[in-house]
Amino acid sequence: MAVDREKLLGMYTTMVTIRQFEGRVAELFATGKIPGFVHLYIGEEAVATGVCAHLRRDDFITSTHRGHGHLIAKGGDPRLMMAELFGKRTGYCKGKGGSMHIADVELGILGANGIVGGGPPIAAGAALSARYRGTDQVVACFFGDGAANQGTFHEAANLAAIWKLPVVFVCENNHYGISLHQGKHMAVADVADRARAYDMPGVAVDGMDVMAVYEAAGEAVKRARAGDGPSLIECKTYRFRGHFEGDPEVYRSRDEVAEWQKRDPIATFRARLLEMQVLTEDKVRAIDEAARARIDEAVSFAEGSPLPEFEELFEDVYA
Amino acid sequence: MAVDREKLLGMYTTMVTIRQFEGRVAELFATGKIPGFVHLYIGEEAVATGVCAHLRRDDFITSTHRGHGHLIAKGGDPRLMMAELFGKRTGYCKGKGGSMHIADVELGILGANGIVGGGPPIAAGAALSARYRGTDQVVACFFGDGAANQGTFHEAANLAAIWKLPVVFVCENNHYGISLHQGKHMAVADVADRARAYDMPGVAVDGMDVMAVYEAAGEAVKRARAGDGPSLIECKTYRFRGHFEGDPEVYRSRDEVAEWQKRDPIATFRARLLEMQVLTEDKVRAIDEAARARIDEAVSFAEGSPLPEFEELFEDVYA
Amino acid sequence: MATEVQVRTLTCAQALNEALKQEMRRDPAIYVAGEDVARYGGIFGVTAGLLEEFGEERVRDTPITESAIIGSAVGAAATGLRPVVELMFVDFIGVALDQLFNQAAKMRYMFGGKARLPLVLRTQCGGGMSAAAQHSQCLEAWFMHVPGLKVAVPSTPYDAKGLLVTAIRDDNPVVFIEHKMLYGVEGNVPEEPYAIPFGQADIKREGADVTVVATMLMVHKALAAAEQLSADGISVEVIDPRTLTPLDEDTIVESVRKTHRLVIVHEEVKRAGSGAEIAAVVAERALDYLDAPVQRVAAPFTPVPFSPPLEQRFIPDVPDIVKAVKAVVAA
Amino acid sequence: MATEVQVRTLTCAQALNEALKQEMRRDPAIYVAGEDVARYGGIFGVTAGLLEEFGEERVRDTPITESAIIGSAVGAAATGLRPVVELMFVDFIGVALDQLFNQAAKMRYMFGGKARLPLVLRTQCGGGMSAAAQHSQCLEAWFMHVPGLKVAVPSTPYDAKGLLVTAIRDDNPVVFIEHKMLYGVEGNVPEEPYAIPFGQADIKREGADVTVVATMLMVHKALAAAEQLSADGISVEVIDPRTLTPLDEDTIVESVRKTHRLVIVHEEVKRAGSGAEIAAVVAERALDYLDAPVQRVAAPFTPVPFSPPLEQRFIPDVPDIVKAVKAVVAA
Ligand SMILES: Cc1ncc(C[n+]2csc(CCOP(=O)(O)OP(=O)(O)O)c2C)c(N)n1
Ligand SMILES: Cc1ncc(C[n+]2csc(CCOP(=O)(O)OP(=O)(O)O)c2C)c(N)n1
Ligand SMILES: [Mg+2]
Ligand SMILES: [Mg+2]
Repeated sequence: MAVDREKLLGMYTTMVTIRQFEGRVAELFATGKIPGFVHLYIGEEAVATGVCAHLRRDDFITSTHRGHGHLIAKGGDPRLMMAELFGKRTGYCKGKGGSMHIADVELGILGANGIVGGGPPIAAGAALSARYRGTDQVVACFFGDGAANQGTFHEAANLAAIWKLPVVFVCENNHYGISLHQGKHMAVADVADRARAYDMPGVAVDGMDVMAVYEAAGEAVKRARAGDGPSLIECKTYRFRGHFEGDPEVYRSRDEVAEWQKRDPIATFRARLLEMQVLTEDKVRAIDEAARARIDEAVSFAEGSPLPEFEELFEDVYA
Repeated sequence: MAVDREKLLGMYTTMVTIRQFEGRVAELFATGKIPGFVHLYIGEEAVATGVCAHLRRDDFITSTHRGHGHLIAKGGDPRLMMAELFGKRTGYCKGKGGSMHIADVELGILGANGIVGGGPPIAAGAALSARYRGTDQVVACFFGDGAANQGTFHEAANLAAIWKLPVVFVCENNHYGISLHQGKHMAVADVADRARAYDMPGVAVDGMDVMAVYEAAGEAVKRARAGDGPSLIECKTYRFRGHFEGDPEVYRSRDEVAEWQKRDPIATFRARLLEMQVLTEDKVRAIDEAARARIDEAVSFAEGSPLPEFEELFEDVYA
Repeated sequence: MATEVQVRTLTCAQALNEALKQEMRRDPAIYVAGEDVARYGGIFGVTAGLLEEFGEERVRDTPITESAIIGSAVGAAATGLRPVVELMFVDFIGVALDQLFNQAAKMRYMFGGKARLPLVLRTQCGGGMSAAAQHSQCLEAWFMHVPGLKVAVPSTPYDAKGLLVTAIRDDNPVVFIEHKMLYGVEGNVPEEPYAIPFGQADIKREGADVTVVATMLMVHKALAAAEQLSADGISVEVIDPRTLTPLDEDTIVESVRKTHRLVIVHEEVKRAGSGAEIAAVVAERALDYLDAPVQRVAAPFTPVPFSPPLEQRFIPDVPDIVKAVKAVVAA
Repeated sequence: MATEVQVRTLTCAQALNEALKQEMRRDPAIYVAGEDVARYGGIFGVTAGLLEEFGEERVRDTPITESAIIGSAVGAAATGLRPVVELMFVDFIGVALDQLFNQAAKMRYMFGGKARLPLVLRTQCGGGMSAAAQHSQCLEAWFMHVPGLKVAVPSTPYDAKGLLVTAIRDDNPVVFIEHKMLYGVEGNVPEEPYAIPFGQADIKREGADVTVVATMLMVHKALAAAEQLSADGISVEVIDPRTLTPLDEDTIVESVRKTHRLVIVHEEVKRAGSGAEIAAVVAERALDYLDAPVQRVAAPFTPVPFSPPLEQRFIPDVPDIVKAVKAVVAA
């Protein structure tokens, strides 16, 4: 697949931005500046990036508890994200949501979600809405390997299939639901095989390879946009950090982590782009620095922003 | 498959008993003697019969809102069933359950269920219990084509698969969930195909042919008993009556019903058994009459039984 | 020619059906979905004729997957539509509650006010048909406990229509609960659309001696009891909150300040039912006015039994209300 | 040698862990299942060491499928086992409530008394960790409204152990709710197993002027408030119901008859929370003894906010209790 340089650079930049954002969140969490639970996307950047590279501003995504990567890839503003993580009133949710509930409905981001399997039915509804309103918007629905066992995934996939809804179900198979390995939580090796239960196309791809994700997502998005219904893409990936920050990670070996780290999606993509001469070492540094500057700015913005006033507690319950 | 005469006669008798029981229930409902909702099994007798023919007394079943056939096939007592339908204190549930909740835990009948998809998780649990207690008991889990879309089916199938639980999932595909045809509620033609999503064997059989059901169930029960895990059997069948008694059936044509009635599972089986000389016309009449006598007795028992006293309302909430 | 106000007699089911049709004609963003709502017209006939008038895109039969029904309504509502979805029996909420209480109800708040969820979940409740423990419950207290939801509990055809219109026009998720034994109850219903504001209790009967707060089917039983009691010289005021969220506390409290006596009647089990909240509000806001202990007439703490004599005993009835009123009057 | 009663200091998490281990040693029919309960030892460490001691058959990591977790426990309990399953956060009940309230809770009744469901659903609730709207709720009122369930809400390590033992030995489904901010709280816990009967409130502090009924974390805040108030000469009695079903109405009513004043404190949102039921019971049974309106100190009617200052404001705190007590004393 021929992909133009701009697109490639854009994807690389997105991945670097996610990585840097998440790295900074880890630091800030460790120093106590970010409260609550945070689930980082480090290691999985290729998935959100490869999928969202096909999405328009007016397309939708539903996200998960591990949502920062999806948000950035869909065009979310790191400043508003960081402010939200800090619990500031300038954040995406005025400090009311936090990491697990960041949303930007204007940008089609229908929310991170604290409920495993919470997103798929909502994605089906957004897709129904797209069709009902006569648009060719599509919906990318991110969910984990663990979530693939939830009843809600099954119900949403079935609904999307019978109504031919423009949903791309993206299973981020990082092989674990918290501590439980995929081999112990499902009997199939490929979540993609579950697509047949709904008569939709299902494909498993290397989720550490952004181009592989990009290619598979391209097909699925095209199909959805054309009105031909949903697809399932399974991206085999790995989280380099614990389930959440603070996870003792008793359930996996350092060796296993190290093996996967060798396949770091950013390093691999960078090497490839260098080889293709889309990137140069200078450009790599420039992208790194620009990303760092963006994250720095996000952190300053967050740090400089006020906390919510307590009266705000009572606002936004009802429209 | 060679099946001995006794077994064949037993199955035929069971089917006739179910048919007669249900026919009588329809009459009694029409005259107002049976209150509430009743969902009849007429047309589907081959399914429960073919499956339960493999079950021992100490095996389990979970049933559905359309449960009378399962109960009779598992050895339930028509007298206690009929008394329950009448709301009498002598009924299986002392009149507290009614058609949708008849159970006989001693006989392994873990209850009809008013919740579509309510049974599969319970079946998985009973199967876990069988294994945990070191027995070779198996569980037959009956559910409809409509229920096959519920999240609970997906979750239970997944659990049974990973834990290799002795469950036989029996989908009674009568092609409708109330008014919605299968073609509109799922995108696959065969529910059996969903077995692959859990890496379990899945087979679709003619649910109007008790021998076909018997054969498929035999495999599945053997497998479960041997500790090799769950299976899915889809039985293509049809209900000859409305979804519940009183259903105007606006959603299907008389022709469609008539087509299926040509394949009446009892008539077909009878013809086959006559041909095989397992049955004679005399024996047919004798079985009919014996069944009728049994149902007559059940009705007399029910009619002659007392209603519960109102104080019983407060009993049986807690053990 | 002067406009005549058309007042006809309709059943609750017909009134609801009319509200749906009129609102759907008005606003193309409204669609209806649920099990057997299209071709069948709804298991109790409430959505009859919608498919014929509005077509398959706007009137959708769904698979039996309540999480997907409610969840898809959430996604649709957040992106510009106004879903009116049906949960066939409120008893089924257990398979789909997450999408209602964690998603629909909280989304706006969690997103910092940046979402609107104009979504109606129509559902049906109550005993009286020997439908047994999983098809006869009243569960309104659960919904009342969820910030972000509104909860409507109509008792008459007039209220049913006007409250459903309001529910559909509301920009928040509304749980709209219809009692199965009310579908056939008749009453006057204007033909033109009208909206009954949420949070306004209706005094269904004025009285001086005792305040009876009742909901849904129990409103009718309370009125029957009031009629009987008036023969004994006891004047009963019957208040129908009509919506439990928002709850018109003021009307209830004012009535109690007038009558000094409170009886609450509902079909939910008593323990932690909606009446507990009403009793608590009065104990907080009008304690000094109470001349007698509060009484709750409600179902006992058991599942709903199947057998008619047990079910009859389970559902609060006119004599129970009469007895409770007499008790508070005697106190 | 005389038997010495071993009294050690344990955290709630340790006390629960000990109860699980001791009961599992006693009865081989008990198994534990849930998300991350085995290898991980539970996300809050409550099931730590169980896998090592009891093995994979009795300590089971499950997929993230709460309906299957609870539903399989129902099937196992009905056929002779005694499952103790974990719902990681009570907030997740919405995806699995049906198996709890329509199956587990009603099975015995629907079957005419012919089933036993010895099943414990351990779960965890509450705010205080900035875990936001879907990981911080208190939902005990919902369970309290379900006939057939029992509901335990321990506040101390001592109660936690003794109530869990009782829950496990009970032949009915028990929802056992652990507050996340209590896991680390320490207290004296005897080493030998002991069972605290359900339905016996514990008077955590005796007092004469005001009755404060509080649950879980709020018991500690109420005690702190009582301590402060005693400096002002106000004597507060703090009652911890310990189980909401069965509810020890008598102890509460008696206390109110003595103090004539009632403040109820819980972390659930106020509207239709468990405190509504307690207020209603008192308004029914001890109205004449009340010298002041009942006060409920509870969370406001909003989802749980993420940002620490908002969350702090959301969760009822000592000053709120002090204020409420002073108000009823002044009334
Ligand atoms: C309904 C529900 N159950 C359990 C949890 C707790 N939980 C949060 S994340 C998680 C693991 C999810 O695994 P997966 O879907 O594979 O996503 P990953 O974390 O691996 O990205 C669990 C069990 C939850 N949030 N919601
Ligand atoms: C959770 C739930 N949703 C809806 C219903 C209402 N209902 C009862 S039976 C039924 C149809 C079930 O279809 P299927 O599973 O195919 O079984 P069949 O009736 O065809 O035997 C429906 C929708 C229910 N009882 N429970
Ligand atoms: Mg995962
Ligand atoms: Mg069917």
